[in-house]
Amino acid sequence: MAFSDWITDARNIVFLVIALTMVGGALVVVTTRNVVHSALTLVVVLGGSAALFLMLGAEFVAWAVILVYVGAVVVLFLFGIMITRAPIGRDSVRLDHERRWPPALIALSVFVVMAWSTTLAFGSEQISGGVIRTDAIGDLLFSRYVIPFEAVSFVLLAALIGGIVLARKDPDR
Amino acid sequence: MTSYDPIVAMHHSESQVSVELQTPDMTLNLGPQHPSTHGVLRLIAKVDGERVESIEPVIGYMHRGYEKLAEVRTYPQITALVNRIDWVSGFANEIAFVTAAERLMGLEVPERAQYIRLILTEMTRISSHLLFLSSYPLELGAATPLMFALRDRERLMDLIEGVTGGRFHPNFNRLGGVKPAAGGGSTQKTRVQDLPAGFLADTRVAIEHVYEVCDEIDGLITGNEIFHERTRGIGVIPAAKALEYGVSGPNLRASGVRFDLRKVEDYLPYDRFDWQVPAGTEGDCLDRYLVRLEEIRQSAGIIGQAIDTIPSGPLQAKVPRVIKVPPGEIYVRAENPKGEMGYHIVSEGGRVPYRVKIRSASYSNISILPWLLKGVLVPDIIAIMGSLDFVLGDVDR
Amino acid sequence: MTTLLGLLALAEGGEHAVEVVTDPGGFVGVLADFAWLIPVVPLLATFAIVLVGKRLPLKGWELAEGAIGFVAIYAVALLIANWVTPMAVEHHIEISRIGSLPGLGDLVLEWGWVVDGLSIMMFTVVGVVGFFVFTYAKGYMEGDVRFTFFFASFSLFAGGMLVLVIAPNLIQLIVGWELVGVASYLLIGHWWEDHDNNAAAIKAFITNKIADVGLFVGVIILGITVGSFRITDVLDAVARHDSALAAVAFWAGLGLFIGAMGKSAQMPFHVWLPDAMAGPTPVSSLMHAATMVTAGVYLVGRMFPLYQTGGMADDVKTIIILAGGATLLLTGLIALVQDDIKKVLAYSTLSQLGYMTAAMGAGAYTAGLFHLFTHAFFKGLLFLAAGSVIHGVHSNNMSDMGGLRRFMPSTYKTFLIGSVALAGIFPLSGFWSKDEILASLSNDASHGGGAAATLVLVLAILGAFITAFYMTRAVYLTFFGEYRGDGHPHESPRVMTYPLWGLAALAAVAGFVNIPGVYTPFTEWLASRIHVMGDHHAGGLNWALALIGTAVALAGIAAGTRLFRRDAATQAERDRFRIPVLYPLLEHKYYFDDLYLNGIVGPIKGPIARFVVWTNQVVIDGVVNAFGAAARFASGYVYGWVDQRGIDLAINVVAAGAGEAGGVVRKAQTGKVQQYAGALFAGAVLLVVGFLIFS
Amino acid sequence: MIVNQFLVLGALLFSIGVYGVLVRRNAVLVLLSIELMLAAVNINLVAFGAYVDDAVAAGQVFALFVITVAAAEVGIGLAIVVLIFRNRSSANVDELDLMKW
Amino acid sequence: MTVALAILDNFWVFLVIKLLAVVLVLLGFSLAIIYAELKIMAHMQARIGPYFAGGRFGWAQPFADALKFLQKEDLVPDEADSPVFRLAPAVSLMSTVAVFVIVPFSPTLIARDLDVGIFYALAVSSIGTLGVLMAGWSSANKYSLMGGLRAAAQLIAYELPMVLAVAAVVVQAGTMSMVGIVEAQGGTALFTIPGTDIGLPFVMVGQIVAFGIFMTAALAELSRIPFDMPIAESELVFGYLTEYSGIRFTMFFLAEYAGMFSMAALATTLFLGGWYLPGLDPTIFGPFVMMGKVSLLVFVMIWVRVTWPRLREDQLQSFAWKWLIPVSLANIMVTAVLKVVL
Repeated sequence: MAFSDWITDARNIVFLVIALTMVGGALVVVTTRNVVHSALTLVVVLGGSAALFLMLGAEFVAWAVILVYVGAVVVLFLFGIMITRAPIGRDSVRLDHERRWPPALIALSVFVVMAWSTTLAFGSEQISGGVIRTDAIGDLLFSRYVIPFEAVSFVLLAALIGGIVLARKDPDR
Repeated sequence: MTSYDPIVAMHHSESQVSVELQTPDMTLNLGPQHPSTHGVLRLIAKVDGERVESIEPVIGYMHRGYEKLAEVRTYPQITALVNRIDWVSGFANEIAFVTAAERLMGLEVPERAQYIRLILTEMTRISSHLLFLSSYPLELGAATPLMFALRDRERLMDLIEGVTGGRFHPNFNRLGGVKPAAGGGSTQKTRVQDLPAGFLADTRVAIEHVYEVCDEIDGLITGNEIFHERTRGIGVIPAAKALEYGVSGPNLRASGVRFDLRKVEDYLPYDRFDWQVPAGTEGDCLDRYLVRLEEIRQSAGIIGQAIDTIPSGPLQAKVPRVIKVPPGEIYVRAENPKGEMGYHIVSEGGRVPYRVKIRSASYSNISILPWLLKGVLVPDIIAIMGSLDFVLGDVDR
Repeated sequence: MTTLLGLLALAEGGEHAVEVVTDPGGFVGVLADFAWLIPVVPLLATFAIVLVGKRLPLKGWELAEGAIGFVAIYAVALLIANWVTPMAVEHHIEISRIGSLPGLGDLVLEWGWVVDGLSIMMFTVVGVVGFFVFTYAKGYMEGDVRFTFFFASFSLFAGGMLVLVIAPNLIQLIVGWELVGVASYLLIGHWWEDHDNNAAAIKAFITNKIADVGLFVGVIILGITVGSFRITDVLDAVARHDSALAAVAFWAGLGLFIGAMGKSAQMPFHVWLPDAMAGPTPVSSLMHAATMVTAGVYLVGRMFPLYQTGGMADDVKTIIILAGGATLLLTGLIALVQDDIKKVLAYSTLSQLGYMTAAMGAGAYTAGLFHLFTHAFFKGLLFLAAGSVIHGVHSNNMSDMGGLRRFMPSTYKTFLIGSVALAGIFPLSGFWSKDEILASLSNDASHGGGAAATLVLVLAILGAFITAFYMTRAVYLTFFGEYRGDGHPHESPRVMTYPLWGLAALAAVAGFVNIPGVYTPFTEWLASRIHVMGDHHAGGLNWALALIGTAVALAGIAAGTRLFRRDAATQAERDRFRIPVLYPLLEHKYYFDDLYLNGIVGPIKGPIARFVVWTNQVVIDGVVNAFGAAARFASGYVYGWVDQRGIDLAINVVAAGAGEAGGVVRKAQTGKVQQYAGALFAGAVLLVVGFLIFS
Repeated sequence: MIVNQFLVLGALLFSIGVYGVLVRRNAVLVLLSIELMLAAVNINLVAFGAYVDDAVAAGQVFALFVITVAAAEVGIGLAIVVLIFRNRSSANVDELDLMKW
Repeated sequence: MTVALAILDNFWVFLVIKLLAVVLVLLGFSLAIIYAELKIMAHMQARIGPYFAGGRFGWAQPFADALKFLQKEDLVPDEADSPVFRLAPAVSLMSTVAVFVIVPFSPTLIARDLDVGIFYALAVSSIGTLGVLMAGWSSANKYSLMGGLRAAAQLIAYELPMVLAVAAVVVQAGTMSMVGIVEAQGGTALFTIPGTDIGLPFVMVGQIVAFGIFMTAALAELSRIPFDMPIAESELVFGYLTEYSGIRFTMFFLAEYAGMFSMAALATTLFLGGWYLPGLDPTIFGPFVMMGKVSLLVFVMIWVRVTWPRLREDQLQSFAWKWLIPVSLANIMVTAVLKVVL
């Protein structure tokens, strides 16, 4: 499929805008000198992924990303950062390692390999999918995927307890 | 290294770990400009999260040097100084000072003047406590009692203004009595107009309103579960600790010490009336609040009895035109709304005192803060400071 | 009637299927639809007791009692309803599809409840006996440190047993099976401070587990062959002579029966039950006499169409009948020599379980379950009475008892009723059920059962004699003669004696529900099932065998009386009983435990040890010696030339090289996670690239 | 829309996350980069789900699982970081070399 | 005329009109609530309240306030992290405004009836936390930071019971669509008054517990008394808002009052039967009924503010975790069981 064909689809323009925003945000996340900025930019990336999910008809997942990631995970991050140390402005402490090229090389090769293999495998296959209604997902979660669902909820419970145990101060001390 | 004892080593390592396991402390400056410091008080708090590790009050932002100023003022001039010490209970500040001077001079204050002094003192007490009732809930987040309490405090302020001409700084006491109303002069005439017309009737109405507003605030705040949560068991001062730090007034009585200078000293004829000294049991913020609420009612009762039985007679004892206080030394204390207010006067016989030492209630009351605020949460700082009801003028002088 | 899904349907998406063969309709239909409450209520009670039990005024007992009382009332209501109109209703709720196995359809995880004559009979037994035992346990466990936990476990047992009984599919049955196993483990080891109790709990658990392997194998064979774990589907396949099933049915039937042998403590898996007496007596009464141990018999009954004559696995019946026959006689003999009153009853239980199993093996479905029914009452009663004695005497040993009938009249009378019922004396319940078993065995012997049936019939008659004999002995040693123990025995509180009387009443009259040829509602109860039973049940009362049985029992009583009547309890007198050969054999329980330890564990341990020793002594030492000799010869030569000149140099070079290399390689081990992660990703990339290139 | 555009975007985000994991010293930032990688995974899962378009909606369900597990991971991870910070007053990964030989 | 209609028929134009309507409605309601609060508080506190602005009853006071704020200098502290500081109020306001998209005023008067409406509302309103944290951190002020941290902790703690309370409603209604939820309270056989076809709102049939939890959590989400610890002026001066002035402060201010409206509207939709009132035709009277119910809830919020002191942060946390969450979980369980059994 030629690029000119591809770009004429309005959805693909929207996709391109979102994707560029996300990539830019992701680069900021891994390069910025400020921890809080990094966490806040992650919100942009996650918001972009939610928008993509909306494009793909996965409404429930999109809002779940907003609710869980933006509403809870990133807030938790910021909370953690601010409790430990909340530098305002440029951080005087070095946040990166000295040598950046080996990681960059590895990351680049990971990208090349993955993009290569997906292109090999899928070429220009069209997405056919329509909207999957939320109640269908609910039914699936409680029938076909009930055991993984329970397992995940158990993991979450364990994480909850673990987090409490780790982070609380021992009152005896 | 003599020998290796694993248990000792374990304890040792644990103690080291416990030292390490702390988030970094943050220094939080409360004040000097802060909504809840009642003036310019600065608290340097070291906090770990929201918990106070240590606290250090810094005072003196309002120091005006009254003790030094008093050394170059005549006695009548000094009364104008001292009623600015605790500015929400100006009249009461004057009482102990004039009583001290009168005692040095050997003056006998006429009964009617004593009654007027007593009525105005109690009104001042009520107005001071009403101010507490308005500001304390406000500091805990409830804004409405402020409006209610100030509304009825205003009636009392009007009455005080009607008698003395000043709302906050009456400067009404004279050595040997009180100042007669306009044109009265320093005479012994019996028919001089001393109290404004309708004062007694208006006072009755005002007292009724005081009772009402007490009941209103009682219903609004005292029974509130959140208020209890915030105040019960918070800032507990045990009686022994209170005595140790020289805490006085309602704060002392809230800790269960039923000590009231109005019962102990005889500077005004309180013994002629029927009233109780309220006291708390726990010494926490709730008790301090409740004690003040009850004191308002008791004071209103005293005023009611006083206006019923006020005698007629002269307003002032005979005093020389130029007031010179005989040489001597005296300490007189009185029950101010905030606590014990005392003046130590050293006279060398001149028109000015050689030295005046002011013992103010708030200064002693807040000296307990570093002990009291150790380990509480930041919101509790406000709850506890508010419950101590201090005024910075009274602290710094 | 709307579909009543129940709590379990909360796992949405499942289908709810009802199979009604005989629809009772109306209120009874509602009763059957809500029968899922029967196991759920005790299980909920378990949770509630664990959560809040300790804070309740009676420390959780009230919850347990309430739950079991509910079960009892519900079960009796169902029983009466079933009496009036026979019913058989099954509900299945799909919880999850496990996924499909290759070549087979979806295997579905289901939960359900079956309400038919068999399960209702079991509800009644569990509920009614359980109700009395729970009441009794209140008094018996008073003051125990883990009082609340005891009732939580007990409730868990009741729930598990009911889950087992109510199960319409084999998976749920296994869930219940294991729940009662866990409860049994917890309760046998209730006083775990004593190491022996702990060991007994572990022994019971492990013995059962070994037998459970058979159960699992059987269930898996059936489930995979039929493509469904529903018992109905399995039995349907049996009924339509499914050829795939026919090929494996014998092994499946055998596997299930091995599981049953474990739970019902048939020889050779019987060893755990006597040790299980380490648990508190109410536990012994309810679980290890009345209900749990009968689960095996129940399982055989539930799967009976598989075993019945003409069924696919009727070859297993021979094994069943022989196992039952062996158990009933041999364990009965052991009961003769036990001093511990609970052990006497435990071996008696084994023996009676042998009767039931033998009856099942003879194809006499009703007879076996009828004995289960009556046995539950009188053996439950006997254990409770024994517990009452133990409570009064503070000892398990009959040598510390004697003359207790004066101190404990209620206990004495009820124990006597139970003993007579167990011995099978007309007209108490044991008479009817035991006689039916004898009649069925005889029936089977004359209808193709062959020599096995005849042999077991003889064994059963012998067993009847032994039963009467050891019960007489127990009664005399316990209640007659002089008191030999310490302290002052006292009658138990009323909370314990009332259940005794209740059970005694039931033990006396329970037999009348199945008087052959006269009045047989019990047979009709059990007949109301989805699959018709080919019951080899003796039609009428076999007068001859009834007379023989009674005569034998009376003879046993007479013999016991003669031996133990007059101050029988002195040690010397009892020694008369020690038959030179048999006694040690019995005292050591046929050396079964020794056999297991030395015969099974030992042979595995022994050869390994011997092999190791042999290897060490012969092979290694020989090699070593040979090398030694050779080396000594060689070394002289080598030392001079090879070592000094060649090797030392080489070694030094290698060592230095290794040191250098170590220093280099060591730098890779930085301990820094990120470098490892980098290496990980780089490696993954290389792998993928390699894969893409070379494929 | 073609599938591959989502997959390539996912790959790009994933490798940026890999870079972040490898290059960042601060443990919190490492965790953030891991979140980035998980987000990329989610995009792939949902895209596959839309591509396959079957009734089982496995892509979306798995994305939900990933979100949940990510939440759990952040909870634990941050707790550990806070603990490390309390112990060592530093949240730098390269100072944590307790695994070193 | 036809051209105008054609333009209106266009999806995008209609969407823009809808969104504009939402924003205008939002602004109007927020100002109305601000005025209502001024007056109601004043009368409850034995005062008169705004009196002069606008000539009668001080109706123009909110506008006057807004104007005053707008013309004030927009200060950014020197030490502050400027971009974050500037962005924070927008994030905060955006999250509350976005909720309005799914607030239904009548069966047809709704900007967009999403399939997962209430879930969307919860997700979007949770972004507000982020704005608060950004404001608190970027101000470079210890009071602001503490306020921001308190706000974040509090919002997280109350998000859970709120979501759980809503979950119970969703279970009972069987849908997450806002219109669907209202209709579940209106027309189905499950909740009608016997003998009529008049529906009962949820709160009368069992979700009263969830309603209480939701309102409590809403007050906490909005940081209103008794949960206004993040801005507690007697402790933290003005919390995370300390350094804000001018238009940015106005945005936060507006966000709070818009939030009041949106929370009240959500509560009305979820529990009070939305546009339904027995005997009134929803298509005509729906918006008015809805507004009446919303006003009632807003009035209750103001009333609470006038009456109660504020809690302490740790008391709030333990209240949320030890009471509200278990109770709401139990509520879900009871609802689910009843839903299945009935």
